[in-house]
Amino acid sequence: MSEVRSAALAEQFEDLDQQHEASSLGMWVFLATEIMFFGGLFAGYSVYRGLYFPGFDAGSALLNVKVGALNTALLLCSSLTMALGVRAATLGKRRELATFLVLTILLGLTFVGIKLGVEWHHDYLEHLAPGINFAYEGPNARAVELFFVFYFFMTGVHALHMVVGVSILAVLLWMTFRGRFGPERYNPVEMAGLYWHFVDIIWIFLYPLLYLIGAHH
Amino acid sequence: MWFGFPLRPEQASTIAQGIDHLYYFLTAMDLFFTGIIFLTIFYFAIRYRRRKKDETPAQIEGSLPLEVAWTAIPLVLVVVTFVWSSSLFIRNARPPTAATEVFVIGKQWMWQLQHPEGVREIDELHVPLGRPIKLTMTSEDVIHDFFIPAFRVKKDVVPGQYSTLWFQATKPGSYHFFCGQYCGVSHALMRGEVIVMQPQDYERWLSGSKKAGTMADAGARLYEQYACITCHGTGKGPPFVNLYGSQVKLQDGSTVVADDAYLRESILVPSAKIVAGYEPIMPTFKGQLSEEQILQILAYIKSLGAAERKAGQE
Amino acid sequence: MAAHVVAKKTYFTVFATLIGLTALTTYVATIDLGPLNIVVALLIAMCKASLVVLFFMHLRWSSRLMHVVGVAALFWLAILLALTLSDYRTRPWTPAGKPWGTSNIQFNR
Amino acid sequence: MSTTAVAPTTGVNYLNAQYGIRSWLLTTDHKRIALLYLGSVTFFFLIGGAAAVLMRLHLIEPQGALLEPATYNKMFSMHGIIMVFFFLIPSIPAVMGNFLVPMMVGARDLAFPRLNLLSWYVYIVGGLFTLYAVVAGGVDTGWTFYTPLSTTYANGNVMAAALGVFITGFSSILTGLNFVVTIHKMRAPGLTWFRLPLFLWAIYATSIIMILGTPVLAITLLLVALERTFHVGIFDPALGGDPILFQHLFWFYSHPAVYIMILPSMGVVSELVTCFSRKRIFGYSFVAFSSVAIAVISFLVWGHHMFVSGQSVYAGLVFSALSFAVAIPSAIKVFNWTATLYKGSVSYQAPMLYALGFIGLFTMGGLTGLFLASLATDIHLHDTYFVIAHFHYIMVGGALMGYLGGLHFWWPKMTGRLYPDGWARFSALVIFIGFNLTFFPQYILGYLGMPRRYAVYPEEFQVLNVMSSAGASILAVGYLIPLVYFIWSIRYGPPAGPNPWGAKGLEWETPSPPPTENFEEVPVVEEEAYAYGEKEAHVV
Ligand code: HEA
Ligand code: HEA
Ligand code: HEC
Ligand code: CUA
Ligand SMILES: [Cu+2]
Repeated sequence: MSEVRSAALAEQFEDLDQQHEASSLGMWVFLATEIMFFGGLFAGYSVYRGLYFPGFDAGSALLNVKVGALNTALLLCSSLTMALGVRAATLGKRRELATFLVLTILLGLTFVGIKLGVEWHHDYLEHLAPGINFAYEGPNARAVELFFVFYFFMTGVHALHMVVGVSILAVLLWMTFRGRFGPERYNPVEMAGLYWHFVDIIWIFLYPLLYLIGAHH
Repeated sequence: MWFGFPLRPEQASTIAQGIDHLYYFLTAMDLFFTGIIFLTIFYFAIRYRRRKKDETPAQIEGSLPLEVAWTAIPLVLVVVTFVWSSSLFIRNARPPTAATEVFVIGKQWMWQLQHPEGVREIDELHVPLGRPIKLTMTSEDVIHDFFIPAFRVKKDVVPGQYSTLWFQATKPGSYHFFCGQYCGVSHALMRGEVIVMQPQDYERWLSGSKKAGTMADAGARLYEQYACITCHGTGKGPPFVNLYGSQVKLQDGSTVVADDAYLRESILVPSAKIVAGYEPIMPTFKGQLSEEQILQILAYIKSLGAAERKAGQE
Repeated sequence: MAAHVVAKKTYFTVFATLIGLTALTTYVATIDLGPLNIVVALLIAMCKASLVVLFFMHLRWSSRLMHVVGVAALFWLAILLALTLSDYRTRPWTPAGKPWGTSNIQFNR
Repeated sequence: MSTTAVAPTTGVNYLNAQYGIRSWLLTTDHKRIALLYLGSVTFFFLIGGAAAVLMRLHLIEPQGALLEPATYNKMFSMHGIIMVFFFLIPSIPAVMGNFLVPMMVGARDLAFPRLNLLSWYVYIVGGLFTLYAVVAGGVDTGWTFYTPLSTTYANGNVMAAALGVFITGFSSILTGLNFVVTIHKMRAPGLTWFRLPLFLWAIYATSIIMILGTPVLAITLLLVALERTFHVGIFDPALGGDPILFQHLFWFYSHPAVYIMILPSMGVVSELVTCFSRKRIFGYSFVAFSSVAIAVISFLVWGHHMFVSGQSVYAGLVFSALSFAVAIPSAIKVFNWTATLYKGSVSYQAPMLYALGFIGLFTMGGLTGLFLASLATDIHLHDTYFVIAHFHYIMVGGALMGYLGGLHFWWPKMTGRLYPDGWARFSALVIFIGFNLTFFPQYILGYLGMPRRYAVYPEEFQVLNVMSSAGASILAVGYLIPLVYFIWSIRYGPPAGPNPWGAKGLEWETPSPPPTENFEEVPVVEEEAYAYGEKEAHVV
């Protein structure tokens, strides 16, 4: 039923099988390191959110929840297309795989476009970029600034991961056209899928933590 | 002392001896286990040295009773150590309420100390024998650390917050204090002397020193100079009497304890927490008052009486 | 090497649930529940993340080892958050220093 | 001295399979990568050691004999950074781990050979950044990069050094990832978990720390860089941040990192003690599980570096209790090693001397860790020379001894040559004596109250400082002797044969130096590790 066999059995199988297991284990372990990487940011965020809640509340209220929700939806869509792409790859449906890869890339790019082009740009114009042009009048200005430090850094690192993901998918697309994948060979697609979903999960947490604190205003 | 060679610093505070006893216990434990390990290794290594080139000894898998024993014994020992050291630590952590407060400001690379009576010192601290002294410390730049080996006390001096340290000297004399936390180029020069004097000598020293009036007086002068009085003396702002350490009701319904940090914040960022029943009209004094002046105002506010429970000691 | 093939329908169902949960969390955030807001938001986020991990990332059909890796990562993250926050949360109980501007830290949200 | 007939090393092996600089720089052979690492960590050790020598010379006089205070500060900062991140953390994992993990599991290579080469390059790039920081004027933050000193006030090359450490972190992550996957997925048939050599258990535990700890250091250093570049207040209270948060994040990695340094050494010692007493290790599963226990508990104790920082008293109590807990598995190991000698057939070749030195010095260093884990005594001892002595006893007396022991043990396997055993034993003795002379006085200095990171100090501390400096010069000689005879042995050493020590373990079943593919056929394992005394280890 499952593609994974017990460790003792694996050695008796083809090279490819052992390799598949090794690379998915490698990928999961890599994702574990990514969790800890973002984990440092989440720890900092939680501490300051606790210390300076009113400022974080006020800062969050300055974000546009609608855009955030739209982006969440886009990213979830891209996760769906990615999952369908992996499925197509497993079944050896090359045309379908290519289609889904293209869709995923487009959705990912739209996300990054909205994030950087619309939101960041807007925040910049509103003088909300700490260290560059931050200017905020009102109580708790320091805490609001701190909120925006975390906002920009967390979404920035996330966007960077998106860009890396899109680049990987682009390579995969090219490889698909070159006929590199088939029902026997879809390992890279699967691994890229894991990565892509992981980046999605990070956003699933960023969205409420950054956008929704101040949504009740 | 060991052949005239010091093995521990002077015991010059009430807590020093307790710490030293724990230290002796730990040393004994250390020597005991090190001794056992070294001796056993030597004994085995000689007794079971290889005699023939290709001999093969009988194999031993291990022994559960032994494993349990050498897990349990250290476990018991560390539990004892933990309880002992933690109770000492907790006892030493809280300054006695009667302690005389001395304010300390660390900056790259000097210590500025100020007695409540107004005497200021640089890199030198005169204290009376047998009276608890509490240092309220902050830093103007990086993290420093106030360390008096002879008293066995040490505490980081962190910018952005007040930290406290207390001691009660038991022996007259002059003892080093050091900056314990690396703080930049002249970290090693950021040291000075604590001079413990008989109380009467101390009083003489105090009255003989130049001083700008007590800290509270200085604070009172600032209170007028910066026009705090125009609001806080008129009812536009809350009065300061018995404010320190009291529970303050805020506009948003919560309460805070009026401790050092809260008062400091109220002066520098008045908008952060608004007292219930008042308008948020107080201007900020950020950039106008130095750390030292803030401490003086704090001393003034404290001199106007404090609530029963001291700040931060719920 | 036969991989597990999941029916498309499953993916679509999961996707619909995810979108639904996003709408839910956005809506709930507009109601002022006080300290509960963050709890609800994180619970919903965890549900969403679990769905993605279990279905999109096929953890449901993966070996125990992968489960262990996933759980370990979360466990370590929990260590980091819990012990760090334990310091900040207990500081007001003690005379230990607390950062200015945060007197009487209120970790209720 | 060997149980196996000395076979001349003829035929093709991994060293002579290909020639030319490119064949080394582009190799994906784990054994060659191990040698690349060996060269690079030795280089960094010498640099870090040179800084140590300068420091010790300087401290002969209370007013400082040699350097400006600012220069002295740069010395210990660079000494700490280089020794920790560029020498000790990669030392055993990247040199011996790389060489041995595939051989010990009976595989041809690690799971991801190209990733392995990449991690060496990443390490080198990180190293170059750090060297740049050194050459361009040095860093002066201490290896701990405490804020706001590092973000706002220090004017050395903080960015370059932090970036160097950041980059090297990824090398560590990749190495750990490779080991975990290899140990899980590439074991030879029959090699079950409880037949693994203890070195692999130790490496596995180390990899857990590398994988889950290092990313937090990476993000922390990024935050420091961000604050330094944009002057936003993440850690600087003047800008609204909290400097103690930095310490939490830093020590979340850097405490476990000290076990990255000691666990592999413990693994090496398990191999040495068994081989040179020809006995199965006493209490195999206890030693194995204590490695994992140390790795896990190590993540729960970081606050013991912050007892006087302004951390809450309650958190301090928790961290203190957990720090005591981490001592228990270490104790279990020490006792089991000692018990392994019991009724053994103990011989004192050089590697064994290093191993025994490790056990003794680690015990002394570890037990002084308990002084520091006790809240009450740590208040006095924190940031004094007592701490310096504590960790040098463990890192130099322990970890470095283990590293040298391992190097002496597997050198014949790596190069196919023997070094002069007499010299090796002599240098072990010199190191042991020099070491104790250098660092024992520092315990006393620390209790007397001499703070660390002091370029000048009160006169009453001079005698002990001079003793320490004298010891350091003996120590330096002790380290230079092996350097000489190792290099000598590459050309002139007698051939070693596949198994000069009569040791058990898959790596001893192939010729020395091993062929590129390690084993001609996939070995099948049919017995437990360290099956001394029973039939010969059976390899099909
Ligand atoms: C390889 C490195 C290494 C290792 C393994 C350890 C191991 C331990 N360390 Fe150490 N430590 C450092 C490297 C290391 N340390 C460094 C570099 C610093 C300073 C960093 C800086 O500030 O620059 C430091 C600082 C440090 C501090 C902070 C001091 C301060 O700054 O105030 C503390 C406090 O708890 C501590 C404790 C311990 C403990 C309890 C262990 C334990 O794991 C030790 C366990 C071992 C034993 C206990 C010995 C064997 C046991 C027996 C023989 C049986 C008997 C046992 C019992 C009775 C329990 N260490
Ligand atoms: C792996 C870690 C490691 C190792 C191996 C060492 C090795 C040594 N260290 Fe350590 N040390 C640290 C890690 C390490 N150290 C750390 C983390 C700190 C804290 C830094 C900080 O505070 O930020 C520290 C701090 C530190 C101090 C305290 C400085 C201070 O606080 O003021 C001292 C002082 O004596 C010292 C001494 C030594 C000595 C004498 C050695 C000896 O064992 C070194 C022996 C080696 C040699 C002698 C090299 C021999 C080679 C040559 C001499 C040839 C020269 C080569 C060329 C010219 C190319 N070290
Ligand atoms: C313009 C009027 C005004 C001036 C001038 C002023 N204050 Fe205030 N202050 C207030 C008001 C109103 C409040 C209560 C509302 C609030 O918390 O902001 C207050 C609150 C405070 C509090 C908190 C008191 C409490 O009961 O919790 C402190 C402390 C304080 N002020 C100190 C000072 C000091 C010191 C100065 C002068 C250096 C000063 N104030 C000058 C109006 C003023
Ligand atoms: Cu101030 Cu060190
Ligand atoms: Cu530690």
